[in-house]
Amino acid sequence: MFMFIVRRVLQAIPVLFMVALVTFIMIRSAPGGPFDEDRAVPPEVIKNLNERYHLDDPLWKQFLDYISKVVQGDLGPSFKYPSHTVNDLIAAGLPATLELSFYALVFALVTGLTAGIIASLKTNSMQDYIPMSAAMIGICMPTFVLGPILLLIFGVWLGWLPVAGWGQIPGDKILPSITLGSVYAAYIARISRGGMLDILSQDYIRTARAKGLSTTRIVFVHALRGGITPVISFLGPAIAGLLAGSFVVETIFQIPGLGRFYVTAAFNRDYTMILGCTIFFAFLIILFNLLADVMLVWLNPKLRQELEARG
Amino acid sequence: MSSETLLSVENLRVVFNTRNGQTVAVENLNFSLNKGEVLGIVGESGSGKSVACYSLLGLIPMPPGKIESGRALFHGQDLLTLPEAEMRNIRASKIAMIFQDPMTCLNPYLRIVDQLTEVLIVHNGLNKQQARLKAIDALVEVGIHNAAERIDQYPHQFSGGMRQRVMIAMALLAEPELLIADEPTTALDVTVQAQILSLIKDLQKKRQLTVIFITHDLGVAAEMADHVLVMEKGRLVEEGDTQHIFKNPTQPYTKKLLNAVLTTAKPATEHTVNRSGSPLLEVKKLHVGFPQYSGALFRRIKNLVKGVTDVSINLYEGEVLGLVGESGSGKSTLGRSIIRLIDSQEGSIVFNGKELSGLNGDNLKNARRDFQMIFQDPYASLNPRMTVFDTLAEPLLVHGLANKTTVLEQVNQLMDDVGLDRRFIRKYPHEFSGGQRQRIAIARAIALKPKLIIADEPVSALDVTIRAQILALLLKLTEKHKLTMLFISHDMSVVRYLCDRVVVMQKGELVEEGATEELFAAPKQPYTQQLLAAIPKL
Amino acid sequence: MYMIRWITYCIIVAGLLSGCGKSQKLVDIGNEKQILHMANGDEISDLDPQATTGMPEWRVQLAVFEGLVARDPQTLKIVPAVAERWDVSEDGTKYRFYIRESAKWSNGDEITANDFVQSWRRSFLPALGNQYATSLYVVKNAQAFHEGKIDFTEVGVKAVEKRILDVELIAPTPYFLQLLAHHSAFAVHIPTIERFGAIDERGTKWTRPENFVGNGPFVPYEWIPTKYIAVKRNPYYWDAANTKLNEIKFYPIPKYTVEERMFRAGQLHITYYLPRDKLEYYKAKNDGVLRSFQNFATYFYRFNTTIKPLDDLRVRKALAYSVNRQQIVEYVTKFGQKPAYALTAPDPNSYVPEAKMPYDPDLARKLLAEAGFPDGKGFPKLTIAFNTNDEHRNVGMAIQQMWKKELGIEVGLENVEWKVFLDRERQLDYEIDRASWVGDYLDPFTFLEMFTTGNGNNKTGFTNAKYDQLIRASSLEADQVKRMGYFQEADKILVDEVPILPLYTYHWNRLVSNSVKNWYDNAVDYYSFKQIYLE
Amino acid sequence: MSEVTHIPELANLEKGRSLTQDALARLRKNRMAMLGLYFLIGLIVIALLTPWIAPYSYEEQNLELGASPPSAQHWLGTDILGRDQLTRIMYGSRISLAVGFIATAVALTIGVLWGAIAGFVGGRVDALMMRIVDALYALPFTIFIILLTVVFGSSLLLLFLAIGAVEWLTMARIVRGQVLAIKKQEYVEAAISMGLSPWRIISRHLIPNVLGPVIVYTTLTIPSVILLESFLSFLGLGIQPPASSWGSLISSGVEVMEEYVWLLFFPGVVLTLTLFSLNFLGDGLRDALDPRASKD
Repeated sequence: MFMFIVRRVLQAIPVLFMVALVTFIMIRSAPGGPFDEDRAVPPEVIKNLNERYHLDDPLWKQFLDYISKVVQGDLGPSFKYPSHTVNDLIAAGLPATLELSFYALVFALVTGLTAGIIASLKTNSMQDYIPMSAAMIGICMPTFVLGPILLLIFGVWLGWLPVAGWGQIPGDKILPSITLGSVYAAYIARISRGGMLDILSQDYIRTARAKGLSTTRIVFVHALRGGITPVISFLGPAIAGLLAGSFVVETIFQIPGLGRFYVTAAFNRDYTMILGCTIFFAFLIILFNLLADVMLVWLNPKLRQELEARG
Repeated sequence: MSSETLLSVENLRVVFNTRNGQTVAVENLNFSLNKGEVLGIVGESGSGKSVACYSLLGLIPMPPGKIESGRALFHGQDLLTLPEAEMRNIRASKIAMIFQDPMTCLNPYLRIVDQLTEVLIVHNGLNKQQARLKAIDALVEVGIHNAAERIDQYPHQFSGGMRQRVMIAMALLAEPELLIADEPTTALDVTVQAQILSLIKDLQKKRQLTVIFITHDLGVAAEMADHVLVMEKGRLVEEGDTQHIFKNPTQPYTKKLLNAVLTTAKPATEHTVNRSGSPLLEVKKLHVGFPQYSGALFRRIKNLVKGVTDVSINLYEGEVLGLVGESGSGKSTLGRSIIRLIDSQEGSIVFNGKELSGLNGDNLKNARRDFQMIFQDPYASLNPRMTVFDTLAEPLLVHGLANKTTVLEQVNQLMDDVGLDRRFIRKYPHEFSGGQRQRIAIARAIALKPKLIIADEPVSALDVTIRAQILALLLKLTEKHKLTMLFISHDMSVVRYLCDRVVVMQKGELVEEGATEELFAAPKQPYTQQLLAAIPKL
Repeated sequence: MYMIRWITYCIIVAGLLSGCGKSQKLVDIGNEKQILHMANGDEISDLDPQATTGMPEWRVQLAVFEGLVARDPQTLKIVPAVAERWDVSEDGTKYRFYIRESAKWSNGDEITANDFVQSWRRSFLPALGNQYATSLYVVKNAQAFHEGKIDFTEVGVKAVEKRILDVELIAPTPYFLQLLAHHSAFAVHIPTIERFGAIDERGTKWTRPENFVGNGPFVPYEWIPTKYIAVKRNPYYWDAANTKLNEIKFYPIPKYTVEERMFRAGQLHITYYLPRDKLEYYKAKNDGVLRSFQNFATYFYRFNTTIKPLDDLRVRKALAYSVNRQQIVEYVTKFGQKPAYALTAPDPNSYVPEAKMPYDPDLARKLLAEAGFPDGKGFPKLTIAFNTNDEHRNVGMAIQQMWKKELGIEVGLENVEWKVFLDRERQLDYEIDRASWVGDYLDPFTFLEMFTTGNGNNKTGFTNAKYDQLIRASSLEADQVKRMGYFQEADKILVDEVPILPLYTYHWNRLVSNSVKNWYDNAVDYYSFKQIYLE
Repeated sequence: MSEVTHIPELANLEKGRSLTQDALARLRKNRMAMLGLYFLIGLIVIALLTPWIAPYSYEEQNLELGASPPSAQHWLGTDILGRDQLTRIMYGSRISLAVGFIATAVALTIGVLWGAIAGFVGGRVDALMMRIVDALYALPFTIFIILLTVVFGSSLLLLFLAIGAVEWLTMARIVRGQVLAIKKQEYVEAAISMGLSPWRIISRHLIPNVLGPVIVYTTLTIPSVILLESFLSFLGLGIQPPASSWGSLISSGVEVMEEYVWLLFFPGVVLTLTLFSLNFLGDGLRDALDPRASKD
C-alpha cells in the first residue's frame, strides 16, 4: 500500500510538470499581456514593469526560473493583485472553495446514494422513475441556470435563505452547496443505481438471501460495499469537476473562492496566478484521484492484499 | 431411516417473462421427499432443475420469474405462498442451500467470520462470541485446517475447494433439515470434486440430513442419490430409485444421458501412428514464465511467475496426445506457447523440422497456417460480429487457399464436415447453441488443413450430451483428416475416449507420460492415480 | 419502509430550510451600527494610489486617503482637504499649499509638506510603473525626471517649510487642482513603504490592513480577496469628529444581477450598477432607491483610418451618418443614455460641444455611392470588434442592422476577449471597434488630448496638424474662454474628419438604500465617505 | 462489415440476424429511447430546413417592439432587440447541434485512435500515451478551454476543436479499456493464431467489437458537449453574434428571467428536451447493446 502511494506520487511529478509546461506555453502564446489596459499605458512603463517581473527574459529561462521557485513552494507574485503573492491568494480563496466543494459533495453523496439505492431496490416502480427522472433533469440543467432559479425562489421570493455571501449570514452556504452538488447528486444517483443493480444480481447476494437475511441487512451489509465501488471511482473526477465548476457558483453567489480568481486570472493574463492555480488544482485533482483509488483498494480486500504482497 | 415426508411438491409451474416472450422453466413438476433421503435431480442446462429448487425458497428473481401454480408443502406449510418474513425464517435454518460456483457465491468484501456468524446471529440469536466459536467448529467439521485463524480471512484467500467447504459449513451452521446442493462440484477441479462429494456424503450420514442434489452428471448422481429425478426442458422425464433407473432406463432421454457418460477407451483405428521417424512437434526443455512488474516510476520485471518448467514432449504425425492436469497446472500455457500465443523464455519448439521460437513477421504468419487452436469457451472464441461464412472464409482467403469463386464451396464442405446445415452460413454465432458454436470453431480450425491442432478443453464448457456429440465429431475428424492433435483436458475419461497417448502435468511440470490404456491400467504417480480416482462411476 | 425513510429525509431538509426562517438583513444591522455595505464592482488590485488605475480601487482609496484638496460631491467644486488653503500666482503657474496642522497619518504621525514631495517623487520613479505618472507632467521638469534625465531637486515641487508646499507648473493649468483630488497625487506614508521594501517596489505588503498607514477618514482593517475589504473609522483623521460611519464594507461583485439580488434581499446598501432590464422595475416602483445620473464619459466606435475603405472620409461619413443614435439609446441600451454627436461629454456647468455629427441616411447613401459603393455594392465585409459584454453586443447588432438597412452593407461582429482586444487595438489590427472614454477631471482636455498625433489612446491612425496645434495651444492658455474656444474647434475637427463615431454619453443607474444619507452621485464618481451616515 | 455480399449464391440462404440488428430490435421496444430518437430526428430536420421554414430572418430586429411575450405574430415572443425568438431558437439549434455533433466527432476521432493505438500496441507506448491523458485530465478543463479560446480566438471551428480536445480523453480511456479486454478474447487469439495481419485484426476483429460502447458513450457525450458550449456562452466565449446557440440564448435569458421569463423558458425547454432525448437514446442504446442483456 505504501509503495503504491509512493509510486503514484512519483508518477504525479512528471504529470504536474507537463501540466505546467502546457499551461505556460498556452498562456504565453495568448495575445495581450498582464499590464495592458484600456487607458494606454506608456511603453516605458510597460518596459519597466516587464523588467520588474523578469518578463523580458527568454521564455525558457522564465519557465525554468518559475519551476525552480515552484519546487521551493513559491508560486510567485500576482500581476493583477500586486500586493498579494499567488500563495496568498490561493490561501485566501482555497478555504471557501474547499468548503463549498465539500458541502456540495456531501449533498451529492447523501441525496445521490439515497435515491440511487432506493431506485435500485424498486426498479421500474415510482420510487425508481421519480428519482431517476429528477436525476436526468439534474444532469441536463446547467449550474448557471439552476443557481439563479433556486436563488430567486428561496432567496428573493420566499426570503428563507440569503442570496449571496459565504459565512456572513446563517444559512448562506445552503443554496450554493445544493446548486453545485446537484449535478453530481444526479450522476451519483444513476451510478449507484447501476452499481447496486450489478451487485444485487451477483451470486453472493443470492447466497445472502438463501441465508434468510432481511433486505436491510442484504443491502447495507452485503451489497453496499460493492455497489458503491463505481461511485467511489467516480469521486475522483467528481471532485475535479466540483473544484473546476465552483467558479460558476462562486460568481452567482458571491463566494470568495479560488475559482473566481482562477478564471479571471486567465482573462487578466495574470501569468503566475494561472500557472499557480493550474498546478495547484492539478495537484488536488491528482490527490483526490489517488484518495479515491486508495479507498477503492481499502474497500476491496483482494486488491488490498495484492498491494500488500507487492510491498 | 424414517419414511416421513418432509417436502412434497405438486404441480409446480414456473415461467419467465423475457423480452422475447414467455418461457416455461418448470412445467407441472411433482415430487416428494422423505426425511433423511438424498434426492438427485439430473438434467442438462435449461432443464429447469435449479429453477425448481430456487422457487422453493423464493430465490428466483421475480419479475421476470413467476410461479404460476403449484404447492410445495414443507412441514405442512406451503412454501410458495409464505410471506417473505416467514420465508426468511425457513431459509438457512430449515432449508439451506449450497451453490455451484464457490468463487462468486461468497461475498468478497466480507471476512469469512462475518458471513458465517450472521446466520447464527440472525436465526439463533447468538452473540458474536458464541457464534464465532460455533463457526470455527463448523469449519473444522468441513475439514478446514487452522480454522480459528483462517476464519478471519477473506474469501479470495481460499482456494475453490476450500470455499466450497466454507459454503457447506455456512449452509449447515443453523442445522437445517433440508439441504439443497445445486451442482456443488461442477466448477471444481476433478480431484477436489471427489473430496467435496465425500464430505457431503459424510455429513449427510452423520447428521441424517435430507438432501436435494442437483447435477448434470449422472456419475455424480449415481454416487450420491438414493432416488433420482431426470428432467428435460422443464419437465420430469423419469423418476425412480437410483440403481433401478441407471440399470433400466425407460425413457430415450435418460438413455441418451447414460450414453454420454464416457466409460470407453479410444476405439481401435485402422491407421497407426508411426513413432519411428522424427516427431512432427518436438518441444524441448520449455520454460514459460509470466513477468511481474514493480518499480515506482518505471516498470521493472520483478520476477517471473512460473507457468511451465522444463517440459519436453514429442508429438508424431497422426497422433492425438492428451495433456491432462488440473487448473493451474500449466497445460493451457504450454499449448499456447507452442503456437506462439505466449512467448517462452527458454527451450525450443521444433515443428515440422523448423524452429518456431525465433520466428516472427511473415515467417510466423506462414508457419501459423500449419497449426490451429480450438478454444474452451465457444461463446468467446467466435467474433460475434462475423457471420459463420465470414468466420470460415477469412482464413481461407487470407492464406490464399480459396478465391472468391471457390470459397463458398469450401465453406460448405467445412459445414458438412462438422455436421452443420449449410443453410446457416449467413447466421451469426449468437444464434447458435454452445455445441453448434463449438462445431463452427472446429470447422475454422480445420479450414486450413493444419498439420497440428491444439484443442484447449474444447468440451469442458458443454453439456454432457453435447459433449458426447462433439467428442464423437472430433474422433471422426481425426480419423477422416488424419489430424495430429494436442488435446488439453482436465477430465481423464474424455482423454481416454480420444487420445492415443497421455501426458500428465502438475504445477507446470510433466509428471507422467504413457500410452492411454497403459496409463489407465497402471498409473505410477500418486497424482495420476488421484486423477483417475476422480472419475465418477456409474 | 424506504418510502418512510425518504419522506423523513425530505422533512429534515425542509426543516433545515425553514428553520433558518427569514434571514437576517445585513442592511438593518448595518443601519443600527453605522456599517455601510456597498458593492464595489471588481476586486481591487491594490490600495497603493500610485500603482492603480481602476474605479473600484479609486473608491476605496477615497475612503483611506485624502489629497491636498478634495471635491464637494454635490457640486464637484474643489474644497480644502489636507491643505487648508492655497495661493495661486498671477500667471497661474505657481501654487503654494498650507497644510493643516491637525492633519495626521493613521498611525498618529504628522503630515508634512515633505510627505507630498517624497510621494510625488515616488510616483515618478520609473521602476514603480505608475500608469498615471504622465498626468502630473504639468509640474515643471516632472517629465524629464520621470525619463531619468535630471535630478529630483530640479522638479518644481518643494517643501518650503514643514507645512508649506510650493508647486511650479510648466503652464497655467486650470484643472490642476482637480488633478490633486485624483488618487495619483495623494501622499503615501514613506516610512511604512520602506519598511516593507524599496520605495519604488510595486506590490509590497505595506498595503495590507495590518501594515497600512493612510490619512483618510477610514483605515482598512480586513481585506479578504473576493469577499470584501472592510475599513473602519480612523481616529487620527483631522475631521474624525464629523465622520459618522463606523465601518464600510466594499464588496467586489462583478455581476450586476448578483448585486441587485443582494440589494433586494437586504444585503447591500449601495449597488455599483444596475442590470439594464431592472431599470423599468425600479422606475415604476419609484421608492427613491434608484439613482440615475449622467457620467462624464462617452461611448463611441473607432474607425481604423489606415486601412481601405475606411481611409476614405466619405466612407467614414456614410457609416457615421446612417446611425440612428436616438433609436439605440431608446430601444437598445435603454438606460437613460443621451445620444452623443461629438466626442467630449457635455459638462452642463461649463463645456457643451457645439459640433454635431448629423444623422442623415440619404446623405450617407450618397457619400457611399461617391466613394464607389452605390447601394453598398462591392463594399468589403468589415468587422466590428467589441469586448465580451451584452451591451456592446446589442449595440453592435443594432448598428449592424442599421448599416444593412440604410447602406446595404454587411458587417460582421466579433466578440473579442478583453486583452486580445486591447492588443489588437494597440497594433491597429482592427477595422471598427467599440471604445469608451471616462474623463479623469472635469475639463474637455481629458477627452480631446486623446486624438493628438502619437497619443497612446488615439488608436485610430488619425492625425491632423491643426488639431494637434489647437490642443497644444489650449494647454498653454490661462484664459478659460479662449481655451474653450480651442476645444470647440477641436471637437469640430473630430466631427468633420470622423475618426470616431460618437454614440452616446454614459448614464449611470444604481440603487441606494433609503437609509443612506448624504450620498451624492455625480458624473465623475467622486464620493466623500466622511459625510455619509445611516438612518 | 460482411463480405458475403460479393457472392450471389448466398442471397437465397437463411439470413442471420447480426448483433446490430438484434440491438436495434431491442431499441425499437424501448419507448423512451424511440421517443428521444424521433424527437432528435424531428429536430435535425427542422434545423436543416430552418433557412426555408423560419418565420423571420434571424437577425431581423424590431427595436420599437423590444422584448415582447408570446403572441400571434411571435409564437415564442421576442428578445430585447425585438427579434423573433422562435426563429432564434431554430437557428440556435443548427449551431448547438453542430457543436454537439462536430465536437463529438472530433473527440471520437482522436479518442478512438489514441485509445486503440495505446491499447493495441501496449508496453511503453501505452504507458506514455496514458501519462499524457493523465496530464490532460489533471488540467482543469474550464481553464483549458478558456485558454484555448483565448489563444486561438473564438471562431466556430475552434470552438469545436477546443471542446473536442477536452472530451476525447474519456473516449480514449474507454476505447483503450475495451481494446485491452477484447485483445484477451479467444476469438482474437484465434485470429492471431490463424496468422492474420495486425491491421486485419484491428479492423475486422477489434474495432467492430468496441463500437458498441463507443456509440453509447458518443450519445452521452453529445449532451455534455452541448452543455459545455452553453457554459462557454456563460463565460462569453461561445458563439459569435448575431448568430445564437441555445447556450447563448439561455445564458442571456438567465440574466433577465425575472422580467422576460420566456427568454429563458423556451430555449431552456428545447435544450432540456434535447438533452433528455440524447440521454434516453444513450441509455436505450446501452441497454440494447449490453452483451449481458442479449443472453437472457
